[in-house]
Amino acid sequence: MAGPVLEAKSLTKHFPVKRGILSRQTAVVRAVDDISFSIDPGKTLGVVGESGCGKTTTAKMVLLLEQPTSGIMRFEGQDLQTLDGGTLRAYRRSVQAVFQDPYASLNPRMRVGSIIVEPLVTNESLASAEVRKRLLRLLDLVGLPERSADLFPHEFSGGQRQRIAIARALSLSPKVIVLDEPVSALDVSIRAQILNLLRDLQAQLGVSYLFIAHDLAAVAHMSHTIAVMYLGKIVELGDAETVSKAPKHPYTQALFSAALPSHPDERRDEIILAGEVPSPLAPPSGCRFHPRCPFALPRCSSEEPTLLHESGRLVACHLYPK
Amino acid sequence: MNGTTANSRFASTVLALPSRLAFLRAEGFPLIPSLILLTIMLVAIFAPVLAPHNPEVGVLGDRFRPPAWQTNGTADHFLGTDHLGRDVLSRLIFGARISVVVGLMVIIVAGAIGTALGIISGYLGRWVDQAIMRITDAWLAMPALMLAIFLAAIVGPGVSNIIIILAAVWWTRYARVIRGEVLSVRERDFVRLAVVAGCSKWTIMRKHILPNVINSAIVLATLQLGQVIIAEAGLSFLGVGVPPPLPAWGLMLADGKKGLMAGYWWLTVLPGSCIMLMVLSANLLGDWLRVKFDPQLRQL
Amino acid sequence: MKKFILKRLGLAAISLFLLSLTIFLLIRISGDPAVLLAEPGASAADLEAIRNQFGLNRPLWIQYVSFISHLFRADFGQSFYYRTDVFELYLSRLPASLMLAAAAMVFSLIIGIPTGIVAAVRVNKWQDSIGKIFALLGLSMPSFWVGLVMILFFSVYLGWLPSSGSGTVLHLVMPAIALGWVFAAAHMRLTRSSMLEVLGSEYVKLARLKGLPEALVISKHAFKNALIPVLTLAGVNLVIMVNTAVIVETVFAWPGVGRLLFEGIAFRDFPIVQASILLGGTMIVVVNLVVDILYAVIDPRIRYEG
Amino acid sequence: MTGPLLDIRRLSTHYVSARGTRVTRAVDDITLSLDQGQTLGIVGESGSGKTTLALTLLRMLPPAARIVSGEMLFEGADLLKKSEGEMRRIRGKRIAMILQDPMMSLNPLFTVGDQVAEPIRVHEGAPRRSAWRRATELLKAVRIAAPERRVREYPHQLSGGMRQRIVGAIAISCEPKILIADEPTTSLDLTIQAQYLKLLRDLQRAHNLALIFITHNLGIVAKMCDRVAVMYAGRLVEAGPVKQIYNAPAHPYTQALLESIPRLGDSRKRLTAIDGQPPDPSAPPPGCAFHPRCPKVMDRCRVEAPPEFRVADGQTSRCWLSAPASDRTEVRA
Repeated sequence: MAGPVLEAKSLTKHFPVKRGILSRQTAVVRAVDDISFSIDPGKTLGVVGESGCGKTTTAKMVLLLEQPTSGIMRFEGQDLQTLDGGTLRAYRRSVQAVFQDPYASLNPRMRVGSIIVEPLVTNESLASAEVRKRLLRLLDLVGLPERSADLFPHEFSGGQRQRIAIARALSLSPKVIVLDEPVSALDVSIRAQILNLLRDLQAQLGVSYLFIAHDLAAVAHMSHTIAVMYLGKIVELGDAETVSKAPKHPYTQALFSAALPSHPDERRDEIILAGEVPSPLAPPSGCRFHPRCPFALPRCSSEEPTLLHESGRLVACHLYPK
Repeated sequence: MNGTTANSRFASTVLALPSRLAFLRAEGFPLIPSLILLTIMLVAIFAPVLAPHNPEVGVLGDRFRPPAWQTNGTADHFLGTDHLGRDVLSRLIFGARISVVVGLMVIIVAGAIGTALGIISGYLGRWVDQAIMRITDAWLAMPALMLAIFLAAIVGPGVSNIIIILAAVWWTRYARVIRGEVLSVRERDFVRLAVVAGCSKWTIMRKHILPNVINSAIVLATLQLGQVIIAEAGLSFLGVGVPPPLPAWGLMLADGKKGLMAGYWWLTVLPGSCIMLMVLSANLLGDWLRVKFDPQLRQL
Repeated sequence: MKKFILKRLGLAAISLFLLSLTIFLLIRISGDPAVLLAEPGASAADLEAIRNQFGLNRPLWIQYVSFISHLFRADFGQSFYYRTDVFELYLSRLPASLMLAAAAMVFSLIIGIPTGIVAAVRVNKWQDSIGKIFALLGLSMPSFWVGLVMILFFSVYLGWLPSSGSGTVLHLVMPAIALGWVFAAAHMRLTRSSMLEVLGSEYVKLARLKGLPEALVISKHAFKNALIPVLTLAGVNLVIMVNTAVIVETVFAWPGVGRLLFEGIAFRDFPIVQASILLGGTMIVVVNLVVDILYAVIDPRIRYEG
Repeated sequence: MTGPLLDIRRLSTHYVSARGTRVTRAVDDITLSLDQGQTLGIVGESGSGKTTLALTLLRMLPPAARIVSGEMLFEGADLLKKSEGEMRRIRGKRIAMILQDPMMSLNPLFTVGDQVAEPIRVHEGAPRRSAWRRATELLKAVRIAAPERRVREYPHQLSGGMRQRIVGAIAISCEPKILIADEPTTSLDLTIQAQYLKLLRDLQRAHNLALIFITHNLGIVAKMCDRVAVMYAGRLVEAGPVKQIYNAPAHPYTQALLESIPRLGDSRKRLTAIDGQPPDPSAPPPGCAFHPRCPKVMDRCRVEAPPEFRVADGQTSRCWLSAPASDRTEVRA
């Protein structure tokens, strides 16, 4: 059996905070703190969490837009740190992205055709006829008409733009696509179109997704595995069905109870968390969730829990094992 | 067969023409100011043909002659003569050349330098940005006009000097504004995606940043055109700009002072009106472009 | 707040350093500095003496250190023409310029702010159109030309106001209007645009949703917020006025620092030119600093950012 | 009291372009009613006209908008017939509204206390001191810790969640009858959203408020509302009790919308997507505006816009499929 296509071990990102005239480093934002995960070929890892939990920073590290402070990333078993320039470029080609805002992710001054083939033209020297052929195939793949290629982005609606962004991400036939909130800026009636398209493309092309969203139902719907993050830490990681049907970590439970129902008769235990997410500048000691946790134990404020196996998933909580 | 294709191509070109020129009928297009600017340009180009007299040579016997419609005015000097008997109309016509050349050259040179520095500073960030912006700040801390006076005082007057001086002073505004624009464009996702696609910094600046800030540069240039013309007139008026006997409008105003207390209004009113007309037209056009291109630039 | 002021002081110091360096280098790269530093018509021997005096043969950085140390002692040299200390000369001319600038500023604010507010509140109505025309005309007429036309009209034809000089309030009227005219237009435009921005803000919407009378919405919620950028600009403009008053002061023979600079140019009196630029630039940096700090006092958000 | 608290009848609001050539029917012939203490959800996508409807209620429309027809009876009196001065005394006092972006709706230059006390002082003429005392109590009511200290602070000193609550405090400061909330939680995190929704519900119960929730999120409607009105291209396509509509949506748009949302629990089942794009509000399709995307489109839908039909008790639908067959009766032709 083939191993994971992408693997992260103890990935950490600290941002220095500079203040004062001499720009002395006075603090660090612990955006992502020692997280590990892996994505299998053709599968989807969903990452959920609220703002400031580090999910976007994680995406940026995977996309090499941010240099990790420490930790290891392996691509198809090879350590990225030890890769030379050529293989690194191969990694770049294999990992593409679709972002949240379809209005910001397409250059308004370029024609749609050039936008879609830009990664292709940048990385491979192809004859223009071949580029055109691939362009048409990509447009067909995402369900856009041929003539779209000669238009500018402003002539498209949000949903169509997201299709363009997906076509662009697919142009290099990548192994992994990072999807950072790909539907949350879209109209409700369009979201299902895009989610279905993404699922169809995965089935057809065998591409892996790193799916980042705050919409739990969408993540549960799209993912094979779910990682729940809180203040830079993964608090629960496991099979999508297992985690979403019976969450174990108190934060995951609160998050799922806060998710909006799809039917008025759907009643969940209402767990209303007190307070707001603390600043990652000064995360709480011990378990970072303990000041808001309804089940906090004395040791939670001093001892940091590690991810341990519990009922078929990994949970970082002192409540387990029972 | 060929004929019909050619015909249809011709037809489609002709049919496309109205849509190409549709902006002329767009809401609020400043048609009259644009025509005025166009006329001034044409006058500047065809000055030797249009001017009835040599602008730099006067007849002393014809000093301070009023415009044709006043008593003592002659049809030969339709807009009168100055203190050296030079024809005011001819000087105004040739003066347009200086304003147009200085104005355009300054905004082009300053715009190119400032836009380039603004893009580099804004996109590369870090110490490059710090260095460029500190220099820009210090440069901005010196009032434009005074710096120009200082430079003019040490290098001496002359048309090319005045262009260099004003460009040296004016690039800072482009650098500031364009850098600000770049900072916001840089944070847009398409720039991040270009990095993910493997584009080089140079490609990103050229293909992704520049086309998205060029409109601001054009708007700024149009709005600065008027200010540059006023600055050039002011420097010439002070005697540190265009050297006499060249017929610059600012210089004409300085000469006009000699007849001011005697009430020779045409020497003061006419060159100033030319400056105002040109600057006003440029401002109106610039305002329209600003609103059309980007409502966020309202505070330029 | 302390941190904030310290940071701004540091930035101001950098600006001043670059300003002095620029002036210093410009003098040295634009030709033979000795010719500039010597009186017009100096002999070869005089030039040699100047070179020795300023150490023009020594390395650049030593020259710069000596240049700076002179500046720190407020030693800008002797005027060739007036035969007095340039710094004292400058100080003696400054009050006249400040008075002119203050009068022009008051004029520009009295005209600019109310018209800007009216134009914003009545946006796209006839009041706004008139305001726009006024502002565009203001920005399109060179101040010295406005001065000349006023002299022609009010002094020569009507004989109401003195055409030049200083001494009475009447002497101040025309220079102040000529100088303030363009700033009135600038202040009007900025008041209008910043007022429009504030009027479209969520908190003004909420103020209206609270059921406040429109007059209170405008005078309390919109006005104070909209005024911040206008006052910032006015502060910066005050210094620019002192400095760009060169031409207006020349037109009206107003005895300020602008006219001093003009005399310096006319008489090839280089120490005066150099001192005017350096002191003018310093004033801009200092006033920018003061404006930044005042800005922080008005707007509580900046105070705590540090 | 007889009759509903708020009764909107055949209300239309249009936007007219600067040259008067283009007319956008942002709110088109809408009939709705709301009782005291009830919660009404108005759902729609961007451009469906839901925010315009809310602004019409308060007569706070931008200059390009015109209320062209209809009645808005609030406690029996038509709001459209009131003078601007009378309207002003209703805004903030009888009908309050929370805006889309509560983070931006506090004036940065004034203290929290000043801004909370403001409506009390204006509407009730209360002196400064007692208005501030009320403001402190209101902060306590929206569960802000140390209200005595917070009233003297500026908005930027408070966290986002606290600012949210303060906007809520301002809205209830004069004990209004109706509170309109325009997408109040779109920018919030899930756990904060849950807090805020609970706060709104508590305030509603405490003050017997009628609540109008404007949202694009069907989940919020399911959680919070008694009645729902679904808008599409300026028209009310379906309205009725929430449970009834979620159990048996009559309009194909409502049906499709409910099916297109992923549900927690039945994961990885393929979603039913709605084809096509939402219409351009300035140029909606002829006939029924939903017909180009409707899976059950008929010839009649392309030419003739359906009127409102009653499909069940208190439930109406603007769809030809709901046209009277046997027991269904047409409300209006």
